[in-house]
Amino acid sequence: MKCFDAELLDKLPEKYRDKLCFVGSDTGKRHEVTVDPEDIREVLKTVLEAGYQQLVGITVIDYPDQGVFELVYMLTSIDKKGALVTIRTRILRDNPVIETVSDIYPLAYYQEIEAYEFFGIMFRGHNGLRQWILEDNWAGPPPLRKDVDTRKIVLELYYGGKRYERPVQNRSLEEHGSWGEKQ
Amino acid sequence: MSSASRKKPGFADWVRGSSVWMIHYCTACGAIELPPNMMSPLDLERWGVMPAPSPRQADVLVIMGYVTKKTLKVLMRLYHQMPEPRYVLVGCNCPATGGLYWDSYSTVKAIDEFLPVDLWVPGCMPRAEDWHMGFLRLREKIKKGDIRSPRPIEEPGELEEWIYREVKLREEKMRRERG
Amino acid sequence: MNKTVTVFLGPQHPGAPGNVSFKVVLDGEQVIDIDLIPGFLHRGFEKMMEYRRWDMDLVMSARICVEDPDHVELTYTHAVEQIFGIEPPEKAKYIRVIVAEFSRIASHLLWLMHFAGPIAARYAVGWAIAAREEVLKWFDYITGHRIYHHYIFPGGVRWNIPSDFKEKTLKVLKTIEPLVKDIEVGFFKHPVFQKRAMGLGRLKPTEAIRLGATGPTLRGSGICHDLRKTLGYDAYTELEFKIPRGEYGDAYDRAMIRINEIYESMNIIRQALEKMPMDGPYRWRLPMVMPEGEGIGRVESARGEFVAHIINYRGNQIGRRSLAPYRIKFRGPTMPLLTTILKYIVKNEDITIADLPVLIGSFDPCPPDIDR
Amino acid sequence: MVLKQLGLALKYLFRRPYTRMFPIKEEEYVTGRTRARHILYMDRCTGCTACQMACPADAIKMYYIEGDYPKNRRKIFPGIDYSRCTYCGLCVEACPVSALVMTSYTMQHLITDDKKTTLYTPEMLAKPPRGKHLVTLEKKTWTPPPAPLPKKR
Repeated sequence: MKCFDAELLDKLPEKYRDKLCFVGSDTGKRHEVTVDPEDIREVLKTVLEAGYQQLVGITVIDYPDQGVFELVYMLTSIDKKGALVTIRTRILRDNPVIETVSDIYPLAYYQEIEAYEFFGIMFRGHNGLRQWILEDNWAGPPPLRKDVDTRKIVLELYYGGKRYERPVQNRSLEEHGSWGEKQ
Repeated sequence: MSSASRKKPGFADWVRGSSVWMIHYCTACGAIELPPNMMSPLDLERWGVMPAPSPRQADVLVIMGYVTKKTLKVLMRLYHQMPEPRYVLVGCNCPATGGLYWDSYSTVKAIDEFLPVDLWVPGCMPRAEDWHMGFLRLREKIKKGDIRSPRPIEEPGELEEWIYREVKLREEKMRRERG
Repeated sequence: MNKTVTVFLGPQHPGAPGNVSFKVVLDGEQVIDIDLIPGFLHRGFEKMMEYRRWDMDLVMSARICVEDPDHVELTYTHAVEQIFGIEPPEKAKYIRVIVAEFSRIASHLLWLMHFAGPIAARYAVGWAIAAREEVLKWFDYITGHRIYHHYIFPGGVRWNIPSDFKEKTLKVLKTIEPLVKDIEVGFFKHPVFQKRAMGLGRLKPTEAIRLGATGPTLRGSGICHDLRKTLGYDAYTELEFKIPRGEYGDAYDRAMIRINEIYESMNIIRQALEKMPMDGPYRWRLPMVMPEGEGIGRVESARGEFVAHIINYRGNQIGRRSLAPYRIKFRGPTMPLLTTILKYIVKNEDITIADLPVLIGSFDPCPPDIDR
Repeated sequence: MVLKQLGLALKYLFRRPYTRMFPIKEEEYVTGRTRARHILYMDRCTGCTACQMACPADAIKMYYIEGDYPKNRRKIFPGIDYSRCTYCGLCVEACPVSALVMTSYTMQHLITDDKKTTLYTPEMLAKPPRGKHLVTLEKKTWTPPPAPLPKKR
């Protein structure tokens, strides 16, 4: 445990001090702590004070068998030579609501929009939740949820259910000649 | 190939084939092999092919790689802004059959449902020389007057609306299937 | 006189960096606000990868950033190797460094097209593409394809290097070095270009860190941060290299960093060639079934920090093959560049509409890694 | 001043052009490792569908073919849809009997106005391409065989 970050340990709320651990190998070495979803803003503020100024990303993992979404906030510090901290939290799948952190980390604004459109997670206090990347591209439930089987939908919609065939074309030039018929 | 589109090549066809301007729109990943073609390594300008910044000056719409539904709407709009005669050259595998992204929920699987395609350049991605040959083949075809389909002469916007309707229909079908 | 106009830059625009659109709010000639409109390149990678085996996912991962595919493969590879719990052979580490650095050179050379193109310096673009062509030919010789190499593979590199690897590589470096020098003298030292780029789009170091800048953009603001040095993955710990650093954080600094990084990359490649063991294994064979676990691969790509977060969990998977990873998340370096940083600069600096393509080009954005 | 740049311009004025005069004077640049069209050795194929399982694009479809193939009891052979293939080489890597190899014969012959012609059946794959080509990728490319998995630290 020689890589243990004393500053981070000091600043963390007392509740989570003994939960902080050092895991991973190679480029994925990191401090990790699992927190309750209500405390996420408080914890992230202390992590920011401890010198982890950049948000790398928010990974959302869907566990339908346990009925939860797991959110992994990855934070990195430039001063501490790119050290990584991951804050994990779990929210219920039926009621996926969590506080926004976009005022603490500016990049979180866009990462949270992504989490909203791909997983349907609501962020309380976020003013721009909308379809951003998926606009015009997909209509339906959030596609990265595990119970949305997009491959099956696509196979039935475009390939007639046959996996190794070419897509079924409703309209093609030779068969209908519809491009020239109107002349 | 419908026989109606075959006609005797004339002087106009020869002229059109000698200077094919493509529209400067990097649709997707296939666009990365266009710089070697446009710049010094292969130099397509010796065949009269060059990028035009606006659709009003372009003759050929080059589709480089996968087309998402959002891009398709842009492509249709561009196609209708191009003056007659206009041609469509499609590179890469993804617009032809879905390619590597065959199970993607956001890409269009067969672009010839929406646009009349004159030439396919298969490959993922096509090598720079393949793109070069593609343009040369298109040039030959234009010179022979041997283009694939009669051009649509409907009101601009009519087809666009049709596409929008079609995409919307599919999306609704998706939504219905998910319940 | 407070009449504002909203215009769209892109997706079909010679100044747009690829297939991406910006909603620009103008007051006269002044840009007062900018919003990114992504989604033109969205393919749903993260979902598609959940259906495929891990070695097929490597083939897919290269498509996330076309301009710099090897670093994405490297990121993915690091994450997978952490899950398997292995280290690549010694020789493979050096080959990975060489391939990744060539990828960085190719990417930086292509960047001139985004940057010199809007300034209409076609000669610089021509030289850069010619130099890049030599690198692509080298890639074709070593890996078998010009753009998508699939050469860096979990467990090492995919196949062995040819016997004349050293001579061939040195020859390529010898060919492109004078070309890069000419670009530096002819374009970067050109007074017209300097007048255009100096002082454009300044970014203070504190703001750069806060807004999430990585890579050349962060280094341009004067902060010495490079994951190659700090994390020391692969063989980078054995190699000596400098980290080029800017002073003012303007477009000119960001540009000069890239040209200096090309020189540094050549230096790294020459060193790696000397220290590389020429025999020994180049790849460990990995089993088809990935164990449960979690891996985070972080790599300094040509644009900044590229992160792949892979979780493999074999719980109650609904309608999925168990050979596929459970969840993959990629985070590209372009996301902060085109959202938070661009917005900050536009709001705090004097940017006219004519300067906007140059400013966007100076970040070297790669839109597909926002959309994925 | 700009004198240096002017000197550079003069230097390039007297240079030979960099352009490769493709396709008239020069041929396509291919190397001994270029991954392009496959060749299928039908006498070696066992019909194990390993290539189909390994394809990320699902470009490989198995066809039933009548004939005398003692090694292939089910008589199924892979056919490749070249409008879907990504030339990654995973199928060649997966093939246990080296029945599928890749050559450097690039895809210019596939440029077409009818995309049905790019669908290759096993018989079409079995015929070696007519032009100049090298076999670039086969099972031998991975020799010496990769070592077994080491235990971590």
